[in-house]
Amino acid sequence: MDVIKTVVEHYNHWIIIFLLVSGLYIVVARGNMVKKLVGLGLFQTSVYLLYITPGKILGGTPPIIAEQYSVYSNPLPHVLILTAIVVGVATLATGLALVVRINEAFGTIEEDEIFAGEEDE
Amino acid sequence: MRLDVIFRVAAKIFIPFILVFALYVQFHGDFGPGGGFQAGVMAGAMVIFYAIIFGLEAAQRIVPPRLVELMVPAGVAIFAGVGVVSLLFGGNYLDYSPILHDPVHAQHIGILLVEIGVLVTVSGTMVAIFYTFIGRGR
Amino acid sequence: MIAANLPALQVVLPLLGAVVCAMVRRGPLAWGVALVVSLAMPLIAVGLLIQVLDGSTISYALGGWRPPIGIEYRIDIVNAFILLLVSIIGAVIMPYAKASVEAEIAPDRQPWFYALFLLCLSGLLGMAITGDAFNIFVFMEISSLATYALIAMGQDRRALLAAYQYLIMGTIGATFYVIGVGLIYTVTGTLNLADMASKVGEIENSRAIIAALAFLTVGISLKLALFPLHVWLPNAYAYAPSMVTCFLAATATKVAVYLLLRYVFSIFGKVFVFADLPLPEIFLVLSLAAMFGASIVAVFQEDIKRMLAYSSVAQIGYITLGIAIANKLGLTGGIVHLFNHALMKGALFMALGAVFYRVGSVKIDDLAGLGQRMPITMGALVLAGLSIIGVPGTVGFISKWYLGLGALEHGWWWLVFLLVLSSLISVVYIGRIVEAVYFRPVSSAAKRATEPPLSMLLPTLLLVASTVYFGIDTAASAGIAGRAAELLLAGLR
Amino acid sequence: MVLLTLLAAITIGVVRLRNLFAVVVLGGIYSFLMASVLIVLDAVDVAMTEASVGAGISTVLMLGALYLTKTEEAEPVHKTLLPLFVAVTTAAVLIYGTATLPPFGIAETPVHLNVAPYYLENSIPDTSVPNVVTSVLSSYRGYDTLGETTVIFTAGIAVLMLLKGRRQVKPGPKRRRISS
Repeated sequence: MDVIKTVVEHYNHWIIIFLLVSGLYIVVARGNMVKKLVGLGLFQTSVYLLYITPGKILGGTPPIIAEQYSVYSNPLPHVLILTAIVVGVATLATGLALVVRINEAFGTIEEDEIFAGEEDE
Repeated sequence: MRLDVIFRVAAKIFIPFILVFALYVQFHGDFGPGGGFQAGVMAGAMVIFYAIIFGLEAAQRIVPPRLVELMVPAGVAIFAGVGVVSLLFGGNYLDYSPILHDPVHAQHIGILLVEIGVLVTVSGTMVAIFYTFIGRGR
Repeated sequence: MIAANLPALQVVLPLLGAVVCAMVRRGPLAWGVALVVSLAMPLIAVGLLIQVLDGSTISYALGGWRPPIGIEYRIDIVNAFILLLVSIIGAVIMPYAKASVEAEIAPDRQPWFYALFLLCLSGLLGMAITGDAFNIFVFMEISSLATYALIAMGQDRRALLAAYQYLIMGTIGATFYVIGVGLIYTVTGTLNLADMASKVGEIENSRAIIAALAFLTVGISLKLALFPLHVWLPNAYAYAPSMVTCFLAATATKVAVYLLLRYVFSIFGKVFVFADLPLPEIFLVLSLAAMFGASIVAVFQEDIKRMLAYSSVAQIGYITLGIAIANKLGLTGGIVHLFNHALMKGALFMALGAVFYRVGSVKIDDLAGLGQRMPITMGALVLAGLSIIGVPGTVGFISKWYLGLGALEHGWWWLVFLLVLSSLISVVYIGRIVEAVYFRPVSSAAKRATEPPLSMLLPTLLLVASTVYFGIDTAASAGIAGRAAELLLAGLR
Repeated sequence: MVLLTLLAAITIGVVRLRNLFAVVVLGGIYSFLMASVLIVLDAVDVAMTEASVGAGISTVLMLGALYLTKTEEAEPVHKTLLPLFVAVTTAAVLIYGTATLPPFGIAETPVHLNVAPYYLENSIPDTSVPNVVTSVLSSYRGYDTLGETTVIFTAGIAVLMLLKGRRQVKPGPKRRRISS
């Protein structure tokens, strides 16, 4: 029974790891540049959960101070992840701008086609 | 075309509300969830929404690209400028306390000021990026 | 007031400079702003270095909140040295940049280009100066995003691909870094590096710490282009605009190395790195692989920028070798090589930038006979090249000397032998350049080439002169590096 | 828990689908789900941001980019060995590292004991701001937020520098249509 207990207690970690690894897999395995950026997004969002879940206290409330509550979840991870989300969207915007330029310059956004084209140049 | 009319009317009704909500999120961020970043995204989304429905030219008449491009650095200038002001008042960088006599009040003012900086940069950047992407396609 | 706030100004000044650059619409004006800011940087860095030379630490609380509540700038001799290095390179490159940028970047893009350059500088300085793990990430992203865009401004369309590739790998690296920090934060509850260092030792939950160490090491290694993770570097260096290549080659990887040093020595210390894990052995193997693998690839390159980029990967191997040796002499060698390699690679890429400015190409065949057309630039190129080989009297020799001494202290005589052997490979590729430049007839591309304008020539010569100067008078560079090494090793408990 | 499982289901969809348009839409749904999860986890500010950024701005940007490029992904022809190796190693290290972490929702973990109580106790006395996320964001760690704003600024300038103006033919090697 201990095994089941451990598995359930760490359910959040299992999902995080799954999301993170699939994101990473898309980034490394796929040749389409837009898809890679989507994967990168998945990869980054799963990290948000990695930060936020340990900050949650069961029975706690959002960290906005009010008289009727006494247990609050930890605000620091929230702040960090706000920053991380912003960094994520900034990276996405820059990446997409590059993809658009690549599409104009090479006529494709598939890495394989570009490398195939480069080789016989 | 009729669908278009519905969109236009709906947009005319909704856009003021989006703006009000964005301002609420901005200035109520110290009490409820929200703050400069979220409000900036909403304000930016409002312009994008307008551009999608009424066309890029119409949007650019109201919010010209030059203004947007100026807003991108201006917000950082406000934020970093607040830090420089605290240096001038003899505090450490970004220490709001010495700006006013009452440090707690000064903190509150400082937070509001830097949130405005965030709002300006974020909304400006969102719209600027949108304009450049769309402008590229034609 | 200014003296007390130097740490903040070091980072905020370039940031404000970038804001001004983005607001002015004229390239030359933006260049002027960037020039003033980058010339001020070394002054601030010297001011900081003087304060910490006696081994003390400056702690500057941003926002006035005492650490670990707020974010802290924490400067000791190690990062003061890095700050000085980065800001000197920035200051030397800026006068050089004007001619080069005018030739390579469209006029309407120039203000933005300088703004991004200053942001990159600010990000690198911010990474080096801060004492807060998450703040490092934020500034890492500022510098990286700026770098991606700067690389993409290269004239060849493959610059875009290089930038995209770097964006993907750099973001994976940064995210790995964040995962590592997150794991440490979960078990220690703090983000302040000094606080972390004191708590890490008491944690029983060492598995999370070991995983964190793994993520941090891989993440930072992606940024510093440690051997198997270096694939983004050659393309990025080869296709970026000349001044961007100079700046990146001399600074970006160096700051990443600093982060690695900080985490490996000051945070994780002996308990994890040197007792529980085979990390030094891994570094040893990878460093050697870099020194030989990348050097051999460099020999077969036709594009000299690419050749030198592979050489950079190899030289990073020497720096990480210092970490693997991990005694005072070896680490001194690693740190001093960080400094020396920045000088010589900066000089080499600047000379190449001048060639590109006049010839429009850096293919080895197009350089044929340039020794007659651009004698001063080529002389600079060759002198800096001698440094890469490690000829006595140049800085390259000093680093290898210390690394060798460090290896001998362990009794690793075979490592000394390998050091000499890898230097011989660099003789081959530098030799190829020398052969083309001096012993071949003038190529058609080089026929009408002349010396570059003084604004490009003088900074190049300054850096070349420094590679010779610090090769003879080692008191300043190796002295400071030695003390930095002592300080880092003191972190090992 | 149900939400987390849904997230996983969407991820599988993203990995398998080849129509980029559908992938982008799924990405939007993913972000909304993520926002719901974040609300459950008490991170209301983060949830709001994730909903507006992930489902809003990112989707608009993605669609904008697809409009400028194309919407079908080619058949993958990669070797799958390296990606699998990377993914499996990462997963293994993470499982190794997280398995001994404290279970979900407990209050007596280091995360809640170090600096967090200070923020919760002193936000109102120090800054008179009841939303602790705001006070940490703008004051205690205001410098991070300056950095964050600078990141946005950097991205804005980067996009402007890369894309501003109509498309133009790049100088350099001869442009050649690469057949697919």
